[in-house]
Amino acid sequence: MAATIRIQAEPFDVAAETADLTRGRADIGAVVAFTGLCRDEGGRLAALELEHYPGMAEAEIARIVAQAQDRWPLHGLTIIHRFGMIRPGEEIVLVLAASAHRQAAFEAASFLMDYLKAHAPFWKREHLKDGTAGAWVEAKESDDQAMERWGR
Amino acid sequence: MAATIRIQAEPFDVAAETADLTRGRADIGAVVAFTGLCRDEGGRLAALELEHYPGMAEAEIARIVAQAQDRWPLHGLTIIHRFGMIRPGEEIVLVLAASAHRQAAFEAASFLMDYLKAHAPFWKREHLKDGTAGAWVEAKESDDQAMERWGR
Amino acid sequence: MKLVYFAWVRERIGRTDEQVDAPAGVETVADLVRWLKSRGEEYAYAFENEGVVRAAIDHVHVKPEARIAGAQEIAFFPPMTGG
Amino acid sequence: MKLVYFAWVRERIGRTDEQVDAPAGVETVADLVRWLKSRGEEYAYAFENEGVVRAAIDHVHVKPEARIAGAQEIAFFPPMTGG
Repeated sequence: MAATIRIQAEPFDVAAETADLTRGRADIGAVVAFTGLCRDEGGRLAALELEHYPGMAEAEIARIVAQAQDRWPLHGLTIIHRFGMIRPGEEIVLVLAASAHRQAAFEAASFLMDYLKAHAPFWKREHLKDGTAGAWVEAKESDDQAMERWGR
Repeated sequence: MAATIRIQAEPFDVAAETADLTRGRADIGAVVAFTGLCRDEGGRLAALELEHYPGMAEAEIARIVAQAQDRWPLHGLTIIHRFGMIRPGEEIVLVLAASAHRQAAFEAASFLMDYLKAHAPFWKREHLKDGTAGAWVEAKESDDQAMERWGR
Repeated sequence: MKLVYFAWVRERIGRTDEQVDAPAGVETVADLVRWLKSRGEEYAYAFENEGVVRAAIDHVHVKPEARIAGAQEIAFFPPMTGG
Repeated sequence: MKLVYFAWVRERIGRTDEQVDAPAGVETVADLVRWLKSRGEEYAYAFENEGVVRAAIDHVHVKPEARIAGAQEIAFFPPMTGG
């Protein structure tokens, strides 16, 4: 199965990534695309700054991708995670899952996002509209719980 | 909440539809895009022909959308369903769900697809590579079960 | 009232729609199906398996026991296979 | 071995990485944290709340009881908030 993993500062193009994943194939019946976007938190935020652990980020996402491939009959996966300064309305993360049927694509994309949130070595810091660097975003217990529902 | 529902013969542009849904907003943290594609069923199929019940298709999808709005805190929904002759690799259906958080967007998109499959008045007929019109696609019991897991 | 047919129900009956006046005593969708089956082989064929064909009254899914009084358009079709 | 720090762990310690030779008896990640806390206020601050800071050995998440023998790079960081 084709799997693309990229950690980059640049924006990504969902349509181009989807075309790359499905090009020349007639066995894909379902593509689920999850895009995570930067919110302005009610106008408070100027940007989110994303720090990551180079090397481990790629390795950890590859391990998560391998788990998804074990669990669902997938025809392709693409994961792109950005780092650096990201403004409200901009994309942070993309997960694309392609399968013959919708359930595998939905479940794999949802699983990958839950694992990325709780396991991939990225950290967000808020930059506020008043020009100050705000706090590091705290991990949510709900994100650990979301991951635990996948068991094992 | 903005909801777009279209029944059309023409292909759709996922990127343009996503841009329409998110433009000028900074409160959307998650967009889930489901694209359903025509498979060639191991090379057997030349096309799927989709028949629909004009008037009822729009009305039924509007009722399903209203249910999704009741259940999840959504910032926007787009549903486009094509009819007519659709070749392998082409898109059949698009569901876009936008929310502040990923779980609502994933669940709403999955719910909408399950309901579309089991409730929206569309019927597929196979056209085979040998030039003959094949059988009407039979409804799958698994699709009814998929819908029933949403309760009420 | 107007009856409309889709997919293989349409093909078996051999028409897309028709105007009918159901006789007295035809009060529910199930009554209407029973009456249609008495009208000819094509209808008997379309409705041969009890409970397979679905119905909608004025664009809303209904059960066989739904009453048809006041209906403008009643549709018959196989289980849906869209999406 | 090389130690690397991220996010507020990095900020509290005041450096991104360093080369250390842990004394004899420092065998697990928990031992290493205990030894680091003894080295100065900045480390004591970074690791002040038991069990909050996560660790990875050579790019793999590990628990406090993981043994550090043979490790090339040990990372300390807050709970992840990507995605």
